[in-house]
Amino acid sequence: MSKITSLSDLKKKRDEIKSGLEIREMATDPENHVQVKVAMATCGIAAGAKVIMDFFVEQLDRRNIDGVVTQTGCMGYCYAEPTIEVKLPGHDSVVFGGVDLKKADEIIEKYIKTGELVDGIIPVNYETIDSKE
Amino acid sequence: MSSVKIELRKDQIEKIHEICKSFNYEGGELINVLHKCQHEFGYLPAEIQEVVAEQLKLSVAKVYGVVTFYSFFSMIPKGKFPISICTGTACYVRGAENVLAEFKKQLKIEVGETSADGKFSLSCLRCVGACGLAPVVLVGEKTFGRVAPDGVKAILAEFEQ
Amino acid sequence: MSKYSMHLLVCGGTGCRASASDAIVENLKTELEAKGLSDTVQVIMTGCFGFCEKGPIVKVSPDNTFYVQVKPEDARKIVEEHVIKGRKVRELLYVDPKANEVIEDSKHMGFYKKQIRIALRNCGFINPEILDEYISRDGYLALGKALTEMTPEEVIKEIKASGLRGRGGAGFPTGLKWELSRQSQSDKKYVVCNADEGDPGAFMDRSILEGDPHSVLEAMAICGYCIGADTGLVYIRAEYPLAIQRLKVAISQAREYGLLGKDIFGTGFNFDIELKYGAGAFVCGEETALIHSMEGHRGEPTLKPPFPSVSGYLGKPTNVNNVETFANIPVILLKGSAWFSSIGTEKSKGTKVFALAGKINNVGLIEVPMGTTLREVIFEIGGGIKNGRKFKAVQTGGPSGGCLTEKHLDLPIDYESLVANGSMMGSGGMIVLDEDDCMVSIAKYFLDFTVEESCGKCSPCRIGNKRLYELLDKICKGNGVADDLTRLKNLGLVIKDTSLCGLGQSSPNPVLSTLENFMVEYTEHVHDKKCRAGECKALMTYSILEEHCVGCTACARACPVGAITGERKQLHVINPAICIKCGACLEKCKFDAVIVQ
Amino acid sequence: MDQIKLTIDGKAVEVPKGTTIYKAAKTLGIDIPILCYMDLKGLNIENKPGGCRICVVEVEGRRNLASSCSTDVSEGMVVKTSTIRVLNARRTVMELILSDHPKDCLTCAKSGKCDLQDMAIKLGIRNIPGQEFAEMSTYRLDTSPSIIREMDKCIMCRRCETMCNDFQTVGALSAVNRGFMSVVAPAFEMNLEHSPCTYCGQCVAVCPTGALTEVDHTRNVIAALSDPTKTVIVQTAPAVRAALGEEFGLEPGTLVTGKMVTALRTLGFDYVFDTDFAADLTIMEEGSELLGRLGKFLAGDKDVKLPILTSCCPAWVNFFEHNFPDMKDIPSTARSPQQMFGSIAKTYFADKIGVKREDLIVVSIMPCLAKKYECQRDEFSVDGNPDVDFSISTRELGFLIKQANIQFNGLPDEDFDKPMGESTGAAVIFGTTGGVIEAATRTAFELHTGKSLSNVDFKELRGLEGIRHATIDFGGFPLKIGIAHGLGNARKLLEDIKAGRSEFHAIEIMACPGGCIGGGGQPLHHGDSTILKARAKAIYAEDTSKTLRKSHENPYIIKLYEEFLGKPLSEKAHHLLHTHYFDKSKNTFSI
Repeated sequence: MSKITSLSDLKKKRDEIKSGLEIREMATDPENHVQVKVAMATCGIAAGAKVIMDFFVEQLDRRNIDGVVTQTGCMGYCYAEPTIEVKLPGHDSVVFGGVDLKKADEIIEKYIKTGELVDGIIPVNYETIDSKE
Repeated sequence: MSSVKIELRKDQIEKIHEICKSFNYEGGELINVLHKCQHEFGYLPAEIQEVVAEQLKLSVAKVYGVVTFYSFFSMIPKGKFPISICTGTACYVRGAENVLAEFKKQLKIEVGETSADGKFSLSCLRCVGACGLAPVVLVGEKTFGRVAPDGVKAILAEFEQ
Repeated sequence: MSKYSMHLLVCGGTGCRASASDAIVENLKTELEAKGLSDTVQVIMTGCFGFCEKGPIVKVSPDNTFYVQVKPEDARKIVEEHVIKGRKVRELLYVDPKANEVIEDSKHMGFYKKQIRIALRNCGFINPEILDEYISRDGYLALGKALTEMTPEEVIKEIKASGLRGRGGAGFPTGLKWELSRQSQSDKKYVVCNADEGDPGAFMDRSILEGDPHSVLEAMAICGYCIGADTGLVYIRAEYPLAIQRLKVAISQAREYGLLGKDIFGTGFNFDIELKYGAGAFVCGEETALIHSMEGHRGEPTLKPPFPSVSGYLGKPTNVNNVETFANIPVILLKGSAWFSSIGTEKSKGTKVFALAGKINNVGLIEVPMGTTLREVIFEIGGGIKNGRKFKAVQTGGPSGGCLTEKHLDLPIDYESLVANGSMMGSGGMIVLDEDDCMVSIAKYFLDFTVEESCGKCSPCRIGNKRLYELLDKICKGNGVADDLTRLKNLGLVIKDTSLCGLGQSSPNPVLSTLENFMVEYTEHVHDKKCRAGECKALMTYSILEEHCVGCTACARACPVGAITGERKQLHVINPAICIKCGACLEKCKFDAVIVQ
Repeated sequence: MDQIKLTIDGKAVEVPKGTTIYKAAKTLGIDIPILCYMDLKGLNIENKPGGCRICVVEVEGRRNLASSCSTDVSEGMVVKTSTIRVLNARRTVMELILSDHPKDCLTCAKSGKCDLQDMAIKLGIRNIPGQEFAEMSTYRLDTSPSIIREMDKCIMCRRCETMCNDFQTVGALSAVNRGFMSVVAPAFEMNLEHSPCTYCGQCVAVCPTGALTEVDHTRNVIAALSDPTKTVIVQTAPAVRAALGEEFGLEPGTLVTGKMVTALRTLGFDYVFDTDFAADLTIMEEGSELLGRLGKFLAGDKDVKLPILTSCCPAWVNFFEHNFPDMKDIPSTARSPQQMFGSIAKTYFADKIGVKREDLIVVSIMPCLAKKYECQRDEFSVDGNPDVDFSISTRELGFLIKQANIQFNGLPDEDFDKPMGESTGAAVIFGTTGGVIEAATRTAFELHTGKSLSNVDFKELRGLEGIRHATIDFGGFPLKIGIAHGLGNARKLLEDIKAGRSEFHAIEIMACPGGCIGGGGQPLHHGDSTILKARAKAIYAEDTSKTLRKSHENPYIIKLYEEFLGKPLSEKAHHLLHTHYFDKSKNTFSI
């Protein structure tokens, strides 16, 4: 990793990462490139998020789905842990709550593979700072 | 305080010396040193506190004063499976007290004690931050959520073998 | 890819479910089936929309139509009109109460402006262990801007103008604190992040550290630049292993990138951060106690002044802010103080993160603009009370706070309004209580906490809180007398008035606020020996209903003290003089004949 | 210095910046009640935890009441010290403190001298509401050779902790536990005996309640006096005569030597002797030791141990045995005056009067609690019979005299018995800091130079400064002397010696503030350091009034050497008057 030694360095780095992320998003097979984020804060882990994350990593690979599984912090839906966010290319991301292994399998099979929604969606109910202008 | 005297082995004393050294023998690092020692030995018996005091050039009374001030430090060895019941407000209003009472009843020990066979010890903690799962019980690293008193037996059974 | 072109999202939150969302789903499916649309339109049960007041909710995707107060019989209309003809069912649309306007696209609903994520902006978005993801969301840009384009005075001016106040408790203006720390002359200064979240039932700070550690590190560096410090210390609870691990990762990554360390952004500014561990003492949330703890002492507070900004860690000027306060800083510098101060109320700017818990459907971490009402938080975002029970009170501010009741529901939440009503912001714990919660017992619970957490240094807190607890215990056990209520109040007021630090000065709040708002429950306990919530066992009487008792003798055999008499197949009777109210008979009776009053 | 103007109870006052409200009010004659606060002026000891909250006052514009002992004044401040709000708060807080305090005042060792009792009277407390439901914190009673800790009576004023840690740097005590169960205790709440406690008794001297008191030996003394088979003799330490009067309402600094002798005789002691006699003997031995080491040093002996440290303070001896065992060959080997007295009494004097050792009971009256421990040390007994049987404090003597219904203030003055009641002015000043080394200087100078001193007052060695030093011209040789009182100050000098930074040839160390006049067994000073100064003045006055002011001129000492000991540092002297020290650094819980 190279050091960031000036503000313009940082901005350059930011822009690189951003475009890099976009490249990742528009991967070789954009139709099937899926992003799964698992909320891995203490509450999520306590509710079993680690198992779910491992499951997605393994199963996306096994089921030949071009996807990236990452961890993230608390999404705020403690009542519905474990929580995951799935972003299909060209779609708004969708949050699923109370994800157990059965639900995870259903999410892969139905939502990720066919775009068919499954029960357990958590409607997003907040604004981000970017939307608040 | 515990009345059982233990004899520290030479390598154990050396380990404490090593920990103190890693903090440059600074008295101000006492709490960090105690954390490391408790992590290493599981608890902080008088003998460990004396070595720490000597190494950091603090009075033993002061070290003991610090150990007894912070609830995280324990002078009693924990059980093989330490049970912690969250008694944070969210768990309290969802019935943590009854769950705690059931654990006491099943294990026949009070909070802060270890069962005779050394298997379980019981403690309370304030909020693990899994309020969505309230009431929450931790056994070792494992978290149990939405625990009801009648579920206590099953939890213990899981660790009984 | 999807075979469905349209989705009907039916709220399956507890509140909506209670008002028949199951039937709505059923009817929608039947209607679609009948029209042969079940292959193109999917009906989905979702989690709570957080708009339970107007439930049940049906949302149509992709056009974002939001139907409220939908009845099962409305299913046909929705399918026939909206799904088939593409015309919205106007009478089911949400009408904005202020503008009296029908809202067609839910994106324009005020409801979605109820939560704004500033401090939590990256939580749940980025991978906290990858610095690049933070940078991609303008991470460390604020630090860069401060170091290269602004003087420390300008940064402080900006923070002051934003109106940001400390999120850890009393709400001291952050900019002013920085200014005071800057003004102190010293060869060495420290920036301390208070991450010793000790409030039982609050986990905002932990979530931020676990989800977005860099925002705190960045803000600490900015603070260091402003006050002239080159060392930052995070005082974090040892009980937060994950947060500690993520902080460690974040610090080492920031060092690798040169965002911490020497000569940051080539400006000659040096700043690095170390961790100090707490060890389980609530009082260490108090600045002076925290500093003593960091120095390796017992975490006992000392009198202020001198304030830490003059004499703090190792006697050097020290600026202490909590996690959430720091998490706000980078955004303020990037988006400007005017933007920040446009959110919130006159004296309390920006947002506040709350850990919403207790008898509420949507336990969770929320962030709302200052000035949001308790009703909005509890009934909309929080999804209302669990199991359809009745709301009784909400406890804010943890052991230092108080209980607010029905009449406070429309109170806009800010520092001043909470204090004026006998509670406080505290760190942001918000525990919702329902009719099954006994308010005397709740006060007792918090006092039990304070008694355990009092450091013991000053007599009002050390002994006074113990006495408060004993009085409450006495009342809960049915031994209270009228005089005890007067004593509770006087004792509470004196403890507040005379205690050395903030812990003691606020510890009687749970008692005083419940006395104020739930006096009737206290008098019931004292005079009528009754606990309406049924929580105080000693005040319960057990009896057997003649019409239900079959004389099976199960209760009599279960009774450990022989308080139950009765022949086989005859009515059994409980002798209240012997009964110890253990509840064994209640558990054993298969005929619901044992009742508790 | 900046002046601050403020108003207290409607009166304007101007005080220097940094003054507390409590002190500012004092300048107006307003005495705000205090309990935990203690300020020993001139000794640099201030206990200011702001913990008891009795001294709270109303400050305009503040949300809460402020503790006046620890809140500095600010410009334009408006303070009210006795509004209804303040009085109610003060009273309620006092009731709280008392609700966790035993009510056995009638039989408490501190009854009548208790700050807490005084405050209860002052605030007119008549009952404790809710006492019947109030749990009290209880702790195990700890009895050591010198000190009793009855911590049920502790009010967490932390004065003892301040003395033990900040002033004495002994570190035997610390606040332990948290909240309601917090208390000041040794490590692991063990007994003091298993701690590095030196028994200096400074914790006892400042304790505002009956939590810390001396072990009462007056019953043993009464039993001995009433046993017809025993000959009971008593020795009184120099500092006792300058303070005992306070127990009977006399002004601090009133010398009561003669009345004390009469009272002791009235109590039934067969011989009333003076520890001062043994102090003169100490000077002979210790002075000779100094000259011996100095001689070797001047002869170029590199291995000679210098500086020599005085060894008459038993708390100091305990201190270096615990903390500096590697330096235990530096202090003088001379026993303390108390022990020299006992040793001579049970040999030389017992022979003289033809009483068997077992039938002679030696009682000492000491300003000190460590003396109780010292006389119980194994090395100071012969076949299990101690050289000094019982050591009682000045306070205990006060109790004895009151118990015997002796009207102390009206007593005539009488003289000590001979031979062990004769002493010089040099011995008297043992009672105050700097006195031992001044006495030693008087004798050593004359023995070393062979010249007679025209002026025996070495004023440069006197005062209350914690660490003092002076250079005395010893016939061309500049003798460098150091003095420390308070073990924290002693520690500094010892660290210097250890690091090879010390230039001194001789150092006097006393454990207590002001020396023995401020001992742990003296009448309570209740935080007023002017009392210590008055006692010191009285000591120097007695010295001046004596005809003989150099130890080596004491005729009975000369006689003792002629008849019994031979000469200083003789084999017999070594056997009876010298001791050796132990490594007690490991004398704790386990290691």
